[in-house]
Amino acid sequence: MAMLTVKDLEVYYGVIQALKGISFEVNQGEVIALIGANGAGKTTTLHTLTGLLSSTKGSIIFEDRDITKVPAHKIVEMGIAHVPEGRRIFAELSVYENLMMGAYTRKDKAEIAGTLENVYKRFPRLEERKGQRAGTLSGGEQQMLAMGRALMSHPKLIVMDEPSMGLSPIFVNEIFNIIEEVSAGGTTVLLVEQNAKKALSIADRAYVLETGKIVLEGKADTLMHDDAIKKAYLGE
Amino acid sequence: MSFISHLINGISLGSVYAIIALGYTMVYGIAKMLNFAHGDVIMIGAYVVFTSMTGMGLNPILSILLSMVVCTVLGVVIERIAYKPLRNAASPLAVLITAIGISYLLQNVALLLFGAGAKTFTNVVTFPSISLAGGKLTITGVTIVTILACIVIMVGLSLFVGKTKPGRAMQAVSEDRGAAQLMGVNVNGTIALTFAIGSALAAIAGVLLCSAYPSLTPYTGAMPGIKAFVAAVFGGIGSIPGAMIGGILLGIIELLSKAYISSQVADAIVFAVLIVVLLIKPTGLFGKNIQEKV
Amino acid sequence: MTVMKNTIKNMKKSTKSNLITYGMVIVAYIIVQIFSTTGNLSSMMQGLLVPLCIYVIAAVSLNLVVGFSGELSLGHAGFMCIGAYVSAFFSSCVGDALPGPLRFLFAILIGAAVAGIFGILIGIPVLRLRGDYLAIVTLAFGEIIKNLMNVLYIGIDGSGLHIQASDGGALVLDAGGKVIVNGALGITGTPKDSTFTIGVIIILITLFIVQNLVNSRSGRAIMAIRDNRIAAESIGINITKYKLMAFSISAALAGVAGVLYSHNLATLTVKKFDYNTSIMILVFVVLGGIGNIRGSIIAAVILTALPELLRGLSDYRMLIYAIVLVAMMLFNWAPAAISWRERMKEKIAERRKHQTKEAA
Amino acid sequence: GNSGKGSSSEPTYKIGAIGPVTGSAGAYGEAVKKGAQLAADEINANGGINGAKIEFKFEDDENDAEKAVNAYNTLKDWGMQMLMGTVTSAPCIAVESEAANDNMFLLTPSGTAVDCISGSNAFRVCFSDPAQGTKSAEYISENNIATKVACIYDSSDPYSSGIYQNFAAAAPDKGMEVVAAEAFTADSKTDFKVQLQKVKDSGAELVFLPIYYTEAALLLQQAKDINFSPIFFGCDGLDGLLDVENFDASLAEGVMLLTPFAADAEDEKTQQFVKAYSEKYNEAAPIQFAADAYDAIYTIKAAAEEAGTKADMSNSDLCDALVAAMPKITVEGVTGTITWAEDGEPDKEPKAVKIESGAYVAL
Amino acid sequence: MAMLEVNNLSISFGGLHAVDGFSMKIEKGELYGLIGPNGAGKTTVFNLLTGVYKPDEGIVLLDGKDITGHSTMDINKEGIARTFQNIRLFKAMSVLDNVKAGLHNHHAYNTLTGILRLPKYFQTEKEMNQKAHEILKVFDLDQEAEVLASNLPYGKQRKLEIARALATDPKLLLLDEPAAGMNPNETQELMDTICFVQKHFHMTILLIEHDMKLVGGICEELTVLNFGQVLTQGKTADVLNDPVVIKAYLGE
Ligand SMILES: Nc1ncnc2c1ncn2[C@@H]1O[C@H](COP(=O)(O)OP(=O)(O)OP(=O)(O)O)[C@@H](O)[C@H]1O
Ligand SMILES: Nc1ncnc2c1ncn2[C@@H]1O[C@H](COP(=O)(O)OP(=O)(O)OP(=O)(O)O)[C@@H](O)[C@H]1O
Ligand SMILES: [Mg+2]
Ligand SMILES: [Mg+2]
Repeated sequence: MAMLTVKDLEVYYGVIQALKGISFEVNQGEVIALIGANGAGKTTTLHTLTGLLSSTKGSIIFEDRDITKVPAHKIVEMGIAHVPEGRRIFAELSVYENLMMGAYTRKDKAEIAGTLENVYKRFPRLEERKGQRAGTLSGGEQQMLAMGRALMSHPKLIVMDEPSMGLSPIFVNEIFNIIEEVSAGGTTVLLVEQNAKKALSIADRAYVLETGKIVLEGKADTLMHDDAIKKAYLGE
Repeated sequence: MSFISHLINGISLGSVYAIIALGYTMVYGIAKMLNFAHGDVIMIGAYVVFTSMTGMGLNPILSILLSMVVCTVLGVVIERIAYKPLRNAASPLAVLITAIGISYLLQNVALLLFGAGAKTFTNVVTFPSISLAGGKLTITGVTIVTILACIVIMVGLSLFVGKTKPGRAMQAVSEDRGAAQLMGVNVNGTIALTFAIGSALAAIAGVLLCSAYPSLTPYTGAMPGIKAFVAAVFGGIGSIPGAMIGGILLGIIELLSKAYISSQVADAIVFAVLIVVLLIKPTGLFGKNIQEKV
Repeated sequence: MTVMKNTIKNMKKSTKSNLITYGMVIVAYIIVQIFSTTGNLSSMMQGLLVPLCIYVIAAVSLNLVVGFSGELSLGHAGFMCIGAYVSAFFSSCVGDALPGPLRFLFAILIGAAVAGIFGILIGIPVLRLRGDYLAIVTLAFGEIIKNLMNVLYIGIDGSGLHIQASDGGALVLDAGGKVIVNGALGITGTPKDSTFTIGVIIILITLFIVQNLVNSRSGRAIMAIRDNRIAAESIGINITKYKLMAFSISAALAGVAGVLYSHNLATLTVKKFDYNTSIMILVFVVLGGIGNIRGSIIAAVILTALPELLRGLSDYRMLIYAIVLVAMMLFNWAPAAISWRERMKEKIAERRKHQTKEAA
Repeated sequence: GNSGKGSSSEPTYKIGAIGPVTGSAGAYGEAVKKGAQLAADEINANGGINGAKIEFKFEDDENDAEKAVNAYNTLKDWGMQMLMGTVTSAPCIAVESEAANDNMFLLTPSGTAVDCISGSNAFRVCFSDPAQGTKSAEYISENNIATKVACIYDSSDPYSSGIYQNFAAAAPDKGMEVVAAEAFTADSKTDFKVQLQKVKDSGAELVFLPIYYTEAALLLQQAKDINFSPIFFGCDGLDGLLDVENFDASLAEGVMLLTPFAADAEDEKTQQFVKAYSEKYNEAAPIQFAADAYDAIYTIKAAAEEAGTKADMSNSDLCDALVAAMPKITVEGVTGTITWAEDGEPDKEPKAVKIESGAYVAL
Repeated sequence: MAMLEVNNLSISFGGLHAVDGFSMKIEKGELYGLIGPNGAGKTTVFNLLTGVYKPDEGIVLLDGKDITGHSTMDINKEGIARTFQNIRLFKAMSVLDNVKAGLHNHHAYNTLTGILRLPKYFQTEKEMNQKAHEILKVFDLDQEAEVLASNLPYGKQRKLEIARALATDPKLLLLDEPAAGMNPNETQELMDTICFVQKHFHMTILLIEHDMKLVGGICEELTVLNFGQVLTQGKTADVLNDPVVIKAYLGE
């Protein structure tokens, strides 16, 4: 049984249908990439997964539990963390307070402190700026914070919406290293990326989304060499 | 000497504004809504105390506790029925208008239940007055209790919001509800809790308001509600110490302008001072002057 | 016929919507006139006509600030107050020296101008503030105006105007002089020049001004500032100028509503223009849909008439009114209600499609 | 206008009334409504007016001129033939102007502003602002109660500031010095400490309070708090003070008021009225407003009987008849023995009462 | 004379020197890139150039004219237009109206003309519509002219922002990470569009970008910023091969 099973998901914005029945699976320990053009429905998929949007049809099963109708905060408690599109950091809170919000569902203070140290090690800039109001961070710094904050919950599954957006090339590499590390640490990863090449290079499997439907799926290295994919998403 | 006496009177009036403003600012800061019905919850709270004391013969402490329970339930129910459905409305003004509707509703319910006539509230504060300067200056027991209550509530709320987990949840909710959910915060629960606390404070405010100014009608809460709103903004929206300082300053300015300028245009002076202060400090006395990062 | 259909089809959506609004007002006017001339209009409705016009104008003008400029103003009644007082003062002074219609025309212009000037004076400092801070300052201005008017005494006699603040007793007038503004007692005996027809004409003018403004270069600038101040600045839009423009035009129109008010009743007291009235007008705007002019009109009409229509409920009248208000707000604004309505609309449309298909 | 076509059976007199029963002046309209209803019921039980029953209908005006006119029009649609109202001054002026147009008989129980009865169709039961202000000044000086006086009044209220103005104008002529005049407004009518302090510092022996009892109840408490105990002197608005639920009557000890009505007056009429009112509405005692309204309905009865009207007359005919009859009648009311001048002003003896041990004592 | 000349520009927030002695020169018609690590101060430079922040020190000359410390509005009128790293559209307005708002100062008629619908109103509005459609076509947005800006997908919102900036008819166009959130194909398309704008409108363009394919592909010259200071400046190829830049910014 997969860790996460999404079946026939349909989502509407008012009368506009954004997802037209998509199904996919994520297995324990995998890194799954979700790629697709602008407006394909990637963000919508992730939002529905973590309960920020509700679906009109279909089901989401996480670790044998149906979470289709479970409210977002409960889903987080069950061990899914979300790095949202557009960062959504708490602008008025300090960097440190933002990170602590990430650990909201956790109780053990010592464990939290350990994770915090880990996050600071991965993102030294955040430690430097721990007292700064998060809203005044630069774009890339905010992206790091969003990532760090999600890691603070020590999730079983982490879903990321374009984590490399706005990062410098050197840091894009770094972020993918971090994702690999996170995965190696036992966390399952569902990754939405525009940088499809990078995403496929670290993913085990991938799904391709087009206008609300999954049009292709397969092993990441197979897809990486698929001509259609190369042409449409890798810019080759 | 008369200046000091006016000052003391100003503080006692201001402390009443302050205690209302604290509840106001609580809801205002977290749920990001102007709860225009807050003053009317205060009025309902005062009626509960009045009826349970004079009608049912309950003792003051029990009456106040009963009133807090009633107000808390009322606040949460109002939130659930009238405000929650509008939480994701296209404009934040929608819920403001609904709050006005609720305000009318509460006033008219009170009118039907208790009649339009004024009732004299029994002062439940038995704390003695303090005399200074050979009896020339008196600070009434109600004032002392109100100020103490203000300080306790202010410190309590600040600690609660700043240091506890539900408090942190409130801060997160106030900034970005969606992101707060992603942190595992129960947004509905947090907002309900905010209203519960705000309404319980309204009950206390109602008791102290009516102990200081013991006249109770269905409209008792309306004007203090507006004044408390002014005080909250004066002190800086959402700032808990700001609400208290704003309230007390408002009371002092009101009484000093009555005393030294003109009692006829005191209201105008109070508002003029408010405007001047906001023009100098556009986010209130304690408001964070936040520049948008571009 | 087909030509006309085509022109209508090719018209811009906004133009079409504007025409519908004018049409709605005119049709309502005609219907009322028919009822009125055939003697089928109750006294209550007859008496309500001018107030309806007043609140429609007030709501449409406030919508310019709240809906298009995006600022929350809680002091709109203050501008009505200025318009009402200035014009009533003018009409009382002039008395019968001018023929009625001319006097009223001047009263309207003076009311609009003075309220507009106050709009600018108040707007200059106030518009630097944002959001709720701005709201509170507009509320404060409304209250200041109210408070000052309460202690204003003006008399007129052979030797001219006598102005006295705070004590009417100190107003010493020659024999034959009269007190025009009498503190809290306000102004009494203003000529009743307001009529439904004039009210409707002013509504149409208001609509003309507001709708044309909104659909013009200046209107775009005003809305751009509302949507994103920093971006608006970055494309060279003068923030202060356009905010002030919206604010003062809105104030002037509110002033006209005030003129209609003061020339409709035999008495004018300042109590009417407190924050409750400002909030009431805001209620019209929000209930009708922020930025939706036609909605403002409909909401103003419904909410003004509703308490009168509910009189049969005697003691429960205002209670029911409050409940209806909350219910309407929920129905109009709750996202759940909105999507429910959309689904219903679609269902009905589908059914209709079916029927036409079957019929064919 | 509408005439009293009446129902299918026998014709009735349709008397409309207007006043605030919601909003912050609600208590006054409430009292008027009850007092008038009581009178109407009594009259009906005793055979009505000229053999026809009274139909009484009360409409709320929220103490707002515009709403009052709406209420007036609603009553017209109902078929009102005579208007008892309105309760408060500013709305009354607006309604009077409409009523004068329709030639509708108007009798206000409690509208004190001069302009409330500017038309020939309008009369009142209470004293006007000038009458109350001037009579108070006269009474104080004639009885040598004080020479240094101060006023505290509500500058946002037409009633209060109207009386104050007339009092302040009359006082110097009567040998009194107004040493302080302090105001409050509807927006800040809970805290009077500054005003009281200033009045205290001015050395006033008497404080004139042309305000309503609701505010007075608070004011007296605060005066006690600052140990200020001059003579407090009020007008008819102060009546009702002792009936505020749970009010500590000792605070009102020594308060004087010039009012035509006192609920514990000894005369039979008053006693009967108070008893009937208390029984009907389960309340301690009626206030001034209720008494004025009670008298108003009986006044209409008296005038109608004097003129020999019929219930099926049009409002205009009724108005003419009643207006002609008014100066001729004398009403022995609970607010005194009243006669009317042609201009609509009542003539009756103000009673000065003093509160002693929680009761009114006639002076 | 250079189109833009910046000398010794500095600003600090609290103790943080976000931009520290920054200087550069851009020639007319050039396509210039500003790159650097996250938090280096690139966006802050844009904010200083456009008057959002007032510099603590330094001078900005546009076409030889000193515009240091002028207001954002005036700077736009002088000829600098920009886009924002976090998109700032007029969300409740249509795509067309967004662009027409950009035309505000170049196709003017006064408010009264607008209210009274004088002939000049119709004439100017017609011109505006034509011009706006022309610009929208460049960005392939003319089909969506009546769509609300907020309903556009992310990538198109970015394009619309550029279109709006362009509508103000600037001498210098500042683009803050225009390709963020676009996939390689969309980025390629955007590159073509930017080049087209440069050629067709004879535009001088300064852009911030982290996508090296875009920077390497279209920028003629680069400045690299690090910790608020200039690390290197020069021809694109040279800069991108500079070991210092590789170490601080590019990696590998
Ligand atoms: N709030 C909304 N209201 C209406 N339509 C929306 C809304 N949000 C998204 N959409 C539409 O739903 C579709 C899917 O959008 P979504 O944001 O999921 O795409 P995406 O794949 O994440 O794209 P991107 O790469 O731009 O982030 C798009 O056509 C978009 O225009
Ligand atoms: N208003 C401010 N208050 C405090 N610090 C600020 C403010 N604005 C920017 N900073 C800081 O200045 C530095 C430069 O920020 P800037 O946004 O210019 O970076 P950037 O080069 O655009 O980075 P990115 O590529 O990540 O967008 C950052 O460290 C940021 O945290
Ligand atoms: Mg997305
Ligand atoms: Mg940046």
